[in-house]
Amino acid sequence: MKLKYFAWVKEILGKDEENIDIPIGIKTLGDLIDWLVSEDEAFVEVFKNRELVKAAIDLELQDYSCSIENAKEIAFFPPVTGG
Amino acid sequence: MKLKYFAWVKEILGKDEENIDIPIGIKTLGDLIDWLVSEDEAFVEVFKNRELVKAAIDLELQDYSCSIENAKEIAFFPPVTGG
Amino acid sequence: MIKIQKEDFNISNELDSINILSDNIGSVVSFIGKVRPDNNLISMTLECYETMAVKEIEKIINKAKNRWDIITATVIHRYGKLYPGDNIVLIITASEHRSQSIEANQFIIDYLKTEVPIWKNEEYSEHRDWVKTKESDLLSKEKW
Amino acid sequence: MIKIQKEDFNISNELDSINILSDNIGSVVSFIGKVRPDNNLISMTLECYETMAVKEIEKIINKAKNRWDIITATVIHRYGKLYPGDNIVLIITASEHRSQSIEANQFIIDYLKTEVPIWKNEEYSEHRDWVKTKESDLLSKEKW
Repeated sequence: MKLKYFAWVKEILGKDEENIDIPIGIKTLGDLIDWLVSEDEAFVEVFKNRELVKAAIDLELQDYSCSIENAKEIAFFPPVTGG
Repeated sequence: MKLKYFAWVKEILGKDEENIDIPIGIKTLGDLIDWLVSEDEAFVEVFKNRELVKAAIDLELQDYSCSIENAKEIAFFPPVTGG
Repeated sequence: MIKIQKEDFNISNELDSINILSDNIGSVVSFIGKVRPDNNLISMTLECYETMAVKEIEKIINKAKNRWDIITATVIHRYGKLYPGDNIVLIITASEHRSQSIEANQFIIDYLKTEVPIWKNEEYSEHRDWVKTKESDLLSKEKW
Repeated sequence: MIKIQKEDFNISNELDSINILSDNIGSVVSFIGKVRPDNNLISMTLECYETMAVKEIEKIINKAKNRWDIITATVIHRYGKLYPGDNIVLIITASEHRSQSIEANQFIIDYLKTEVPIWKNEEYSEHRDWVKTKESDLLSKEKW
């Protein structure tokens, strides 16, 4: 599965994307975040206030309760500020 | 005094402007119109429904009760339809 | 900037002129009105009382400037014989924040349609006619 | 038509492309958002999740088309490093009657500001910062 990071999420992690293998038992975005946080200190910093991090599964914004089954690309980013 | 005519007012009169000498006693736009109508059949046609003819004195839209004293240029035209 | 002209306008040129006026412009709103071919319209001839039209447009722009925080406004209105697809009018408003230039632009077109001495004569295959004032245009003005 | 690009846009070219799409266009409304030099801003770098941004803009345009009678809409959003005075975004809407393109244009910019994955990073002499979502932008969207 490909993970993509944008704006300050990318800056904190020091990378803009990576391919990861997700362990069995990770069902939702929330599960994925819990696992990322447990694996890597940098994710603790990114997700210290989860309200401020949006997630998209295959280009669609989703709640943290959303299933990641069959997801190809998951992106994490702050609220948008374009326009 | 210069009179100017636009749109169908101009078409009915067959002219777009003329210089006229106004007789003594003509004080307001209404007086002027009454006099024009009495002088020329074409003005009867133009002013048969006075609601439909707007008048400007020196580039300012005015009511028919407005004085024409010191006026240099008076224009008659239909309601505007630009834009 | 106000122009009453026969020629077409070039919006890029007008925007360039506006951009050099101020460093603080954050929003530029443009409205272009064009001739539509409704009812097989052949052409539309616009007649204009030019000196008064310029004065009326100035008044409208000043009203808009009193009411909204706009940095500048441009109005270009064409006259003469135009054909379907041709540009009739261009209104550009610029401001720091977008709400100001958006509202001012609408205000100017709504007022222009009911206050500025310009008349349209429409030519069809069987007849030609002076356009009548639209009730909807009078109502659009009333909302301000 | 949707473009996410580094280069500047040319509004005249975009209007030309729109004008050939339909003979019935009577109103063309354009909005340009530009970088302002507030607080001595040096530059603004825009980052974009391009594939998702295009999809979100498509959704917004489709919503606008369902709601207003617009003939076409163009959205061009730039990314990369921009300086005060530079163009950021261009939105053009075209319709037969002006109210439709005016409202649709405002709808698109209001939604774009809160739904499309683009982020601004502002550079000042002493620091740089990611722009925070403005409450006013969230409210602007709520009105629709």
